[in-house]
Amino acid sequence: MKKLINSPGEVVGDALKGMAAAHPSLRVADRVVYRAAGPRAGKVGLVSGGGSGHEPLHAGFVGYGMLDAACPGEVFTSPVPDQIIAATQAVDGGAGVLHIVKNYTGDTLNFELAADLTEGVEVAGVLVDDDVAVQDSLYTAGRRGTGATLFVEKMAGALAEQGAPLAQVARVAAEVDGRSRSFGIALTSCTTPAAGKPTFDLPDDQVELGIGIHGEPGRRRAPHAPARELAEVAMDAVHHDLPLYGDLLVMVNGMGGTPLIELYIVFAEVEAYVRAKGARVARSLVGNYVTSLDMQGFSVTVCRLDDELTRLWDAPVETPGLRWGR
Amino acid sequence: MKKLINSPGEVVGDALKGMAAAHPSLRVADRVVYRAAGPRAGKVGLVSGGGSGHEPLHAGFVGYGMLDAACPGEVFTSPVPDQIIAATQAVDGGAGVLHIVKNYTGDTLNFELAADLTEGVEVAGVLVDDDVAVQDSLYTAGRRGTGATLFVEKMAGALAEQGAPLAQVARVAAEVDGRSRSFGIALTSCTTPAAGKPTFDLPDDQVELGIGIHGEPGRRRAPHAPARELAEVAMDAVHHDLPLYGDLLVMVNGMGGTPLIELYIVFAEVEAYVRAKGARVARSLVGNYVTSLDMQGFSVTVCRLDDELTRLWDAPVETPGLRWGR
Amino acid sequence: MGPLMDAAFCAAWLEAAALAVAADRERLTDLDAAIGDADHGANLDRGFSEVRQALAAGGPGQPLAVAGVTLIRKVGGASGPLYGSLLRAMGKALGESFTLAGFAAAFQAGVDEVARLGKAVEGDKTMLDALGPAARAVAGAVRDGAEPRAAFERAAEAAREGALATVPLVARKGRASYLGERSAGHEDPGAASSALIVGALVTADGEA
Amino acid sequence: MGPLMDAAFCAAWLEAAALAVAADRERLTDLDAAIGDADHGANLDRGFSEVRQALAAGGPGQPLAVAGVTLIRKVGGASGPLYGSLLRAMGKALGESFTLAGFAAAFQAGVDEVARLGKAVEGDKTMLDALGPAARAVAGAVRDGAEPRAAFERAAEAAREGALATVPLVARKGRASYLGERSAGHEDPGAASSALIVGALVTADGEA
Ligand SMILES: Nc1ncnc2c1ncn2[C@@H]1O[C@H](COP(=O)(O)OP(=O)(O)O)[C@@H](O)[C@H]1O
Ligand SMILES: Nc1ncnc2c1ncn2[C@@H]1O[C@H](COP(=O)(O)OP(=O)(O)O)[C@@H](O)[C@H]1O
Ligand SMILES: [Mg+2]
Ligand SMILES: [Mg+2]
Ligand SMILES: [Mg+2]
Ligand SMILES: [Mg+2]
Repeated sequence: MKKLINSPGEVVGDALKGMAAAHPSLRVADRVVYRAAGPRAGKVGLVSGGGSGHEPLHAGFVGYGMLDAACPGEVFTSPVPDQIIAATQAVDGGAGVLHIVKNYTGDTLNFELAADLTEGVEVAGVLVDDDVAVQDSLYTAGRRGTGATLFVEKMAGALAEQGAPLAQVARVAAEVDGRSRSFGIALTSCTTPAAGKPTFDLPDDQVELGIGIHGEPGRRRAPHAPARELAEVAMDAVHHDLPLYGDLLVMVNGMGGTPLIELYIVFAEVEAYVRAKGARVARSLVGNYVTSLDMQGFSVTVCRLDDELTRLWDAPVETPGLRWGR
Repeated sequence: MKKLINSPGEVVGDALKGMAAAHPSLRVADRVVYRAAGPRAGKVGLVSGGGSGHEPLHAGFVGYGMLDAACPGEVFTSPVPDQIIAATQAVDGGAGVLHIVKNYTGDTLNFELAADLTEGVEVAGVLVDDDVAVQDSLYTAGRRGTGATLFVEKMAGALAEQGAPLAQVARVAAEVDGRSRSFGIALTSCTTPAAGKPTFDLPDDQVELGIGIHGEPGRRRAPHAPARELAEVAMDAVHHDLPLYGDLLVMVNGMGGTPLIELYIVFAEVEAYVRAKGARVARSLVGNYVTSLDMQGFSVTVCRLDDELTRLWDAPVETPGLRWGR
Repeated sequence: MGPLMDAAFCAAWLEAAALAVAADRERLTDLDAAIGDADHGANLDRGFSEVRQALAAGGPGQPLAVAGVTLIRKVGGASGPLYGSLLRAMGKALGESFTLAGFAAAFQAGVDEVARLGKAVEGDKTMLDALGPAARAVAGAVRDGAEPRAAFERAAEAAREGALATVPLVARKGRASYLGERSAGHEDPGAASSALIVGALVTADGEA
Repeated sequence: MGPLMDAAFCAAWLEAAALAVAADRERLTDLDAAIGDADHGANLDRGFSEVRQALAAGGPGQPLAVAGVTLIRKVGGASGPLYGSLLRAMGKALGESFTLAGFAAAFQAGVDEVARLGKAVEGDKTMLDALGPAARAVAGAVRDGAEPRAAFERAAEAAREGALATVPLVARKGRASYLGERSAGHEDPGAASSALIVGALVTADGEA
């Protein structure tokens, strides 16, 4: 394993040190990343979190118009309740706090425990579960939360910034999730610092279809194919679940080890696919946003926009990972 | 080779299609990327370019406050004069055009040929040569241009946006280059689409010190080491050439395949190094900005700021790759 | 009614469990790599190291309750709150000293808590597939009037068998469920760690 | 004074050079991978394909001049303008028909243009290390009153030797110079492609 780290046990702590040093707009305390400016009275607070290794998610989305705090766990390990409790209490501006939780057993358990144990703060939660690679049924853990998390954090964050009450922020957050779907494809595995070797072996002529963001293998393997065909596999999966029409927000997201030039190539194919379906890419994002350490591959996330969501997406945001309008 | 491409020969064209589709603020024509808004009368035009494979450099830096046009060549191959001539003529707003050229034989030759052949436009040039891994002497090709290119494009772009005349924009561009130094370290080689295999083999316990941004091997190999030690090697090389004091702009840049979490770890070490020298990281940038396809590794670029340069750095910029203040 | 057991036994059990987890850390992570996210060994090893420190610090409280709270507070992931709740529920049910029957009831209460939190049942290919049979084995031993040693041996055996029995199953809970049919053919990492932790009862009993 | 040569010969030379470059495309890229950026074969192959198209399109102008402009306009990188300028300078110096002496002078003029543009001298471990000796070999053959065939064979030999002689050199120009001492021990890719292109003179003469 070759990584730019000091030691596997220090990865998260060292990275947070770097984040704090790089971004005066952030404050890091006890493994929680806050806006340095602190909570704003009357504004709903937004707290998210999850395992580390998905950077810039979540800590990179702390700032004006998005999160108030992020709770990073160890690599691929959800945070512990103490972090979430501290964050929730610290960001409450009197209007309550929304927990944005990706649907994984570990994340839901730890956020639920924290919500139960947080005193004196009104807490609502939204569960992000956009990954169509996973079957959703009563008898499974349900769909994973992946790329749509960024959409939820952005749009709910914009609404909170505008002074909306907790119930409304939570409703819109759930609506964004409900209108969003994702599908991911890996060219390589990632290597966790703790394991020191790739989570799975993938022959040089194969790809994993339907991967998550933790190096979990996908639903099946397939021969490697041109970008056009891989984009089609991903978009077919999305379209099958959420028929594409109207105005869409589309993210082509790198898994951490894929260079931007390749993501643009995928985006060109995705955009052509959307057009062929008679829909329109009204807003887009291309880059490494919801990553899986050094994995090579991409995911595509689509959200069906309406006027309100478009306005929330366009609203100013000022975070290390996403910034416009200020 | 596993890449998200359609075929090696189509990489640059397909990626440009994706860029155009993703960014309505850009217009792509005949392998030149322009601001969709076109030239502004009386403003100095900024044209840069070079081989592809360094995304977001250069095309991702076209927009308000930075470049007016970028000329992407084939992967790791400088653009041809036709592109540069077309770009130069198109972006001239009557105040002349600055060519920002990284110091490589291919880039300088093609930009010089283009400047000679461009009629009716006043053209000035700045050569970026910040890489301290390369010895600068009369008897070599001179230092490579790497990370400082972004600094030059940003600060010269801000000055041009403010209406400064060509000579002054060129002077500040050269000054930014003169105050900037870089050093890069690779953990892995990159793989060019045309070659289809890694440019060099690097054993699992070795790193390349002093690499460039084209998969050129570095000056020497060394055993892989903790991030702290690698950061020190890079910073020693910079400090040896440009003693660190005062306010610095520091970029910790990923080579394309390195995830953000690792770059933050490196940044923490770099910041500590700077502080230990009695200098200060006044502004910073952490991310994949001047890349080398899928290479894993990092480079660090330092620029000694003064008040004017700080103001130019802070000035609003609105490009796909760098955005703040609007 | 078996003979009386005490808090020191609980501490010895946790110690033995910590050693067993540390020794098999890599195997557990490898199992998790196959159908999860390659952190189970690291998670539990980190958690049980914290448990040892917490117990060494020697605060008040039933060791299992201390361990449970520590795992909940320090591990994260799915296994942190689940194992933490298992042990916390057991610690709550047990006092300074208790009988084997009391232990059996506490164990079952802990397992029920895991099932409740995880919304899982046996057969879902989780730690429950080792913990459930183990708890029933202790209860059975109590009914048979067995000594703790024999009860723990039966529990360890049941947990090991339960863990191995997860191999052909298709996971319905946890990360492994994302793999669908591909999760079959692999042992569940949480079931494997449960077998280690239950097995540590035997080691602890030998030492006590 | 040798016999008269013509534009058709130049076209045949370019055709032979294109075939030689295409055949050795991978070797040239591998040489460039060792001390450069792994694109020399791709660059030249792309360039000479464009040259063949441009010549097939059959516009006016000396084939070498057409080829030179095409390489300058289509290749990019260091080798595009350098080879392009070599051929353009030769094309400018040559008319519809010319003698071997004329060819030798034109060749030298082209090589001088490469040296001027590249600010390089022989010994810098560049294409000049093959082109320079080759141009002198043709001139020497003219002085000796040799036939074109013999002249080209001597040039090809000189270029091959010049290319091989770059192996021990430390590069002072181009990307390979960034490697410092580490550039020694590798053949310069541009010198290797120059040997191919000069060698194509012999093939072309055989066909003409
Ligand atoms: N809903 C659940 N109910 C019971 N056990 C579960 C559940 N989800 C996961 N587990 C157990 O947790 C184990 C994984 O633990 P670990 O790898 O530490 O956490 P994570 O899955 O968050 O990475 C699984 O092997 C399984 O035994
Ligand atoms: N300054 C120079 N003068 C002469 N030849 C040069 C010079 N710089 C580079 N070359 C030649 O160009 C070759 C590299 O060409 P190529 O790989 O196509 O371009 P690039 O170096 O831009 O990738 C080198 O092997 C060398 O022979
Ligand atoms: Mg985990
Ligand atoms: Mg090149
Ligand atoms: Mg796990
Ligand atoms: Mg090259």
